[in-house]
This record gives sequence, C-alpha cells and structure tokens, in this order.
Amino acid sequence: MPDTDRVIQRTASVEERVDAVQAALDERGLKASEAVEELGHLAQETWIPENGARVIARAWIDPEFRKRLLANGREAVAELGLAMPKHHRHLVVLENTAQVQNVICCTLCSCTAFTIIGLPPDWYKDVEYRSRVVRESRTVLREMGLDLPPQVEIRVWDTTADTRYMVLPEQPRGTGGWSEDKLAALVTRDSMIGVARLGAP
Amino acid sequence: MPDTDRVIQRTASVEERVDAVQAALDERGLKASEAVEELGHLAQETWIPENGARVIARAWIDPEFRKRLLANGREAVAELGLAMPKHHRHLVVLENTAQVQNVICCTLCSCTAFTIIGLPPDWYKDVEYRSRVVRESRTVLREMGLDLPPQVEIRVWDTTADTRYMVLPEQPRGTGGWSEDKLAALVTRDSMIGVARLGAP
Amino acid sequence: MDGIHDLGGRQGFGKVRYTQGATAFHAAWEVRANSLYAHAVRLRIFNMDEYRHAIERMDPRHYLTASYYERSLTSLATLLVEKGVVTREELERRAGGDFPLAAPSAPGRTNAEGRARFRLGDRVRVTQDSVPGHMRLPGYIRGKTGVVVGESPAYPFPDAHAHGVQSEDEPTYDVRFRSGDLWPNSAEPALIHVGVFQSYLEPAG
Amino acid sequence: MDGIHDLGGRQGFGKVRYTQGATAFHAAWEVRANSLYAHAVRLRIFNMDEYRHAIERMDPRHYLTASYYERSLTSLATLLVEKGVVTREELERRAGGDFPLAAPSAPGRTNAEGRARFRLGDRVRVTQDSVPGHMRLPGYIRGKTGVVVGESPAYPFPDAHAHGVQSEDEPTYDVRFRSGDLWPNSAEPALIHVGVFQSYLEPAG
Repeated sequence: MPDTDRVIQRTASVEERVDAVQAALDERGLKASEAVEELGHLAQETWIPENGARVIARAWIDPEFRKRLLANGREAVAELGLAMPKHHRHLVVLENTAQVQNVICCTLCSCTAFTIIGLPPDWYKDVEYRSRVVRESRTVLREMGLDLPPQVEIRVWDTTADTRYMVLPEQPRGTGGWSEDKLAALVTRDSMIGVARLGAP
Repeated sequence: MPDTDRVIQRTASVEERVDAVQAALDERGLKASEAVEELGHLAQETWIPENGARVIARAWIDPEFRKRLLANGREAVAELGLAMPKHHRHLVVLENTAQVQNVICCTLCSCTAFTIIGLPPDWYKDVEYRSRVVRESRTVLREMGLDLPPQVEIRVWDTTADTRYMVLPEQPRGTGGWSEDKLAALVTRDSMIGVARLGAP
Repeated sequence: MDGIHDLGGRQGFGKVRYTQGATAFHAAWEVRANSLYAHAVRLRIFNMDEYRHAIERMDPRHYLTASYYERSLTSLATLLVEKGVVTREELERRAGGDFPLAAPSAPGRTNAEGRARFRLGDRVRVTQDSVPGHMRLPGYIRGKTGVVVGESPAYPFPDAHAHGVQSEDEPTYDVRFRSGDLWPNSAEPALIHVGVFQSYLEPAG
Repeated sequence: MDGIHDLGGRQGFGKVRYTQGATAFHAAWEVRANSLYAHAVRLRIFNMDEYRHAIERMDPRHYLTASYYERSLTSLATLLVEKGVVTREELERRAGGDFPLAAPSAPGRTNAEGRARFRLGDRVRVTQDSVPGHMRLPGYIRGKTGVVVGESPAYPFPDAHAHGVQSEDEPTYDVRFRSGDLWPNSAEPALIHVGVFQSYLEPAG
C-alpha cells in the first residue's frame, strides 16, 4: 500500500466500506440510497441477457433486420426498444459461422455491452480469462467446454475502446420455423460472449 | 490458486510449512536440521557485508589490488579469502566516480553476490524496487535518500544472469592515510548496492 | 501506465473458473457498489475514464487480490476523495476501519500531433507510446502491425479524458492482428481484434 | 514465461520501503527456509534455474502477496513434490493445513541455433522470443538494441537447465541499453545494463 506511514488498523469490510460511501453521499443530498434502489433494479432486472437473446432471435428469422444489425448494431437494437449508455456509441455484432468463432473479452478491465447481453459473470472479469483468452484462445475455450474443430478460425475481440461487441451465434439446427420467443429462449449469455455454441434443442 | 477442486481448508502458517518440509527431509535421512544449523550460521555470520567492506577498503589503499579487482572480481576477492558459490562464475565490480553512480538490482528475482556483500535486505527484494529502479532510477534513489546532482550519470545493472555485481564506492574525503580496518568500517552494504554514497566521516 | 491491469498475454494464470450461466452478482453489496459508481458517473462527479484509471492506480497487490466490485468501490471512494466530495477520514470513521484507496494520478496528455486518418484495409503500426497516466493501449500490441477492419464514431481521448486535459474526440479503429505477430512462436493461432485510438496508430506503409 | 515475476518497468508500484541498514532476516523461519532450499540445491535435488522457475510458476496472486522467503519455501516444496521426494499430502498432514504449491511446468527448450559470438562494442538486438517455460530475459529488453560491454564465462542455459533439457553452456553478455530506447519518452535518463544469454541475442548490424 502506498500509505506506509499511516497507523495500521483493521481494514474495514467491503460491506462497511460500501455503507460508508452511501451514507456520506446521502448526507450531502446526493441521493445515493435512491440511486442504489433504481440502478440496482436496472442492473438485476433490466440489463439482462434476455435482451440480447431477443436481438439474436430476431436476426435469425428476419434477414433484413440481420443486415441492419450487422451494419449498425446500436440502431438495430433500438428497434427492439433496447438502449445503450451514452458512452457506448457503437455496437459491433460479430457473426459466427461454421468456420468462424468470435469471442469477446476486455483485457484491460471488463467492459461489455451490458445493457444488451447482461452484466458479465465473474469468470469474464477474472484475471485468468483476461490474461489468457487473447494468447491461448483455443485452449481456454476447450477448458470452458467448447472444443472447436481445428478448421474453425478463432477471432478474439478485445474491448479496449468504448465500442461494444456481441456475438451472433449460429441458429441451432432443427429450429427452422420456430417462433421468435421460442428461439430467444435458446440463446445464452455465454453464446453472445462467444465462449459457447448453441446445440440442437 | 490452480487447484480449485481441492477441499478448501486453512492455509498452514509459514512456520508450520517450514517445519513440515524440514521434518519430511529429516525423516528421509537428508539431514535437514543439520543443514539448517550450518547454513543458517553461514547466512547470518559468514556471508556478511563486512566481507565486501574489506574488499572495498583494500581497493582504496592498494592500486594494484584495485586493478585486479576491476579486471576479475572473483579472483581478486579470493585473495582476501572470500569465496563465491560455484554458480557465481563472474564478479563484476563497478567503479563509482564523481560523475557516475552504479546501482545494482535484480528485476526477475533478487540475485546478489551475497557471500560478499551480504544477503539482501527486504527492500531490495520487494516489487517496488525491482519494478521501478530500472525505469525511474533517479527518483527512486532520491526517495531513498540519495539525491544525485543532475550531471551524475546513473548506470543500473540488472542481475538477470549468474554474473554478480558489486559497487565500488568512492573513498570518502578526509580519509587519506587511514588504516584498512578503519576504512572498512565506513563501508555500508547499501553503498555496495549503489543506493547510498559514503559521506566524509 | 504499464500497470498490473494490463493483463493480456501475461502467463502463469490458471484455469478460468467457468460455470455455465454464472450470475453477475453474488452479494447485495456488489449490486450497491456497482450502482453507486454508476450514480457518481451520472452525477458527473467523474467520468468513465477517470473511473477506470483510478482502478488501475490501486496498489498492484490490492488490485490482484480484490474482487471486481471491490475494485469498483476503491475507485469510487478514491475519486470522491480526490474530487473533494468527502474526506478519507470521514470514510474511515464511517467504515470503522482502514479504507484502502488508489495511489495519486500522474499527469495526462492530449491527442498525438498530426494523427493520420485510416480506411478499412489500411495497414497500421501501433506506436511505442507509454505514458505515466491513463491510456487504453494494451501492452501486447505496442509496436505491432495490423490491418484496420472497422472504425467507430469519435470518442473522448482517454489519455486526456481521465486527467481533465483538453483534447479532441477521435475515432477508434478495430485493428486485426495475427496472434503469431503479437507473440512470435508462443501463441495459439487466432485473429486478435483490438479497438485502438487514432493517436496510438501510424501508417505501416 | 511472461509471468508476474517480470517486474522491470511495470508502473503503479509505490515507494520503496527503505530503511538504512535493514536486516536480511526478520524471523527464524526465514533463515530456515533459506537454508533448506540451499541444502536441497547442494544435495542436487534441484538446480538454481529449477528453483527460480518454480517461484515464477506460483499463482500470481500468491506471488505478489507472499514475502520473499515464503516464495523460497513454496518453490522448495513444489520441487520436492515434483521430484518425488515427498508428497503434497504428507506436507499438508505435517503442516496441519493447506500447503499452496506452484503450478506445473511447461516444456523447456535448448539453445538457439546458429547463435553468434559477440565482442565488446558490438551492437546487438534482443530477440522477440517468449517461451512458456523458464527464461532469464526481462520483457523490457525484448526487441531492443544495445551494446555489448562485457562477457562472462559460459553458464548453463536457463531455458534448458530449468527443465532438464540437454543444452550447451553459453556465455552471457553485459549489454548496455539507454532507458529512453527501452521506454521511449517514459523513462528517466539512465544506462541500463542487463546480463543477456547468447541465445537471446542477434547482431544489430
């Protein structure tokens, strides 16, 4: 720690530290407790992978939407009523094929298009994924249960600027003619990160 | 930790772990406890900075020895009865002048010519010294109390192979004609690492 | 800064602790920490680049052992103290213990001079730039050559935006690299796409 | 390996905790840990390169938070287990708790082919080599150019010696770099001398 000349005492628990910040902001009239309610709800109920799943399902059944999605992701998801934060000015949708597996990461921190694909899970934010997926992508995917045939090309997208990415997985076999809702229920967050493929139902 | 599938239990203290290793080796007849006695004595009583101090003092008063020391450190220190481990095949002695300050480090671990200048202090082994001294040498030295005039060139020696280094500090002013023992008493370990200069007594 | 956060390609890390469908949050305080920093951004107490940089300025030991949301919390508290919203003493009094904060910031910088515009398909080289402040250039592409495959709208330049330095917004380019060019003979074959600010790029001829 | 141990030039670390005349040891167990590893080297259970590499293979979180002699102890125990001298189970039973060890080793390699001999004053370039196993090449000189100012007697080649791979001993060169060449525009002026194995060098023309 940089402050070696301070008196050494017990480090407050993370809960105590969160409490301290929240109370200090509240006391200054900055309405932290209200924000915790509101943003907590958004983070847990609104910014969820089901949003992205709807986008993917629509792209599978509507070729024109798919084109618009690949051309300008931010505008296309807005058609479904989905918003992105102001500082996410660009959403790039990455199309998986039988020959190509796209996978996203953020080696410098843990950025994602969280309003669309949901807030990222621990493993995405852990140092193991961040350090290894760019250098040992095939091994990392295999360890995570995705054993790609050697002919599949891996494309790793490192979210180092404020452009956001999401993966458009292949539509599972045997789901032709399914409804949009039924298709959306098949789409997992991990398939939109690119660490999983969707099997036939 | 790589072994996430193991049962989580209390991590043994370092003392308990040292005890465990020592006892396991003893039981196999590998005489660990005897080695702890013998090597512990060497580390605390034999491999001490006073060795290097004798070398420095001799170099100050004996120009021929100084030449031999700068030409082949390992052979020269042997003249004073000082040994180096077999894997230290080369001792390079770095001559400080009014214009040049040499300083040694080991960014990859914490190697030193420990039989000559003594086992290194904590700060030498800490990540702060190891990371910063090669890139911000002047600032680091200043923070450590050595504020070098701007015209002094800094030369940092990173001990990344098994060549070992020691710094030959300048003889302090006002010590001309002093005895070798009296001079040796002035020499500090830190001056042989190069993070301190020797002031006039 | 070449900090502990710059993890891409670092070796020695173990297996990813992956479970299918893992949740984003594991405790109520994590949701609160996430909401509080987002609230502070919304209140314009600090921006996202300042937020990210304050995480990077954490003591490397603390950074590596803290959970993601403890890092968020540390950045939030550091910036609240640095912006004069609250004192560390008050936070520690309220918390009833030590409240570790990040180290002070170094100066930032503005956009590179004479930066080039690129088109899709252009070959580009990443500069050798390294700065003591914030930047969004992962070390593993420094000095490497790739191909532009995309361009974003203009964004604030992080090296300036994290430090209150005036600068122009600039586009970022999606640059495609071959893993074998990034880590010769020591990477698995793959294409690595990185979002690179214009200031970090020069034409590769 | 590009591991956590490769710290030279990494930013974000705080002040050196310097005290004049600081002692080498602070507790009796430190002296014992130091003696025990040295004893194992003397018994030829492992060599110094294996010892250093096992430290590098520690989990990065453990590496960064452990004290120097805890790292020694972890390397010692890891190698005793890997060499079949003792099992981890026995160590943990005796210690009465978990005994964290380093991660397994990757394969090593032998000397570079057609390596050049250099003379004092030669300009040399450091290769871009990176290997999954042990090496003694600090990342901050990779691809950089310097001048040979010294040559040592031949030593075992670490990339091989840490892995039981056959190799020839080779000299190391003291190579002088300018800090401004290593970290353009972001280092204080100094000459940085690094001991570089012959296999890591090529003529710079």
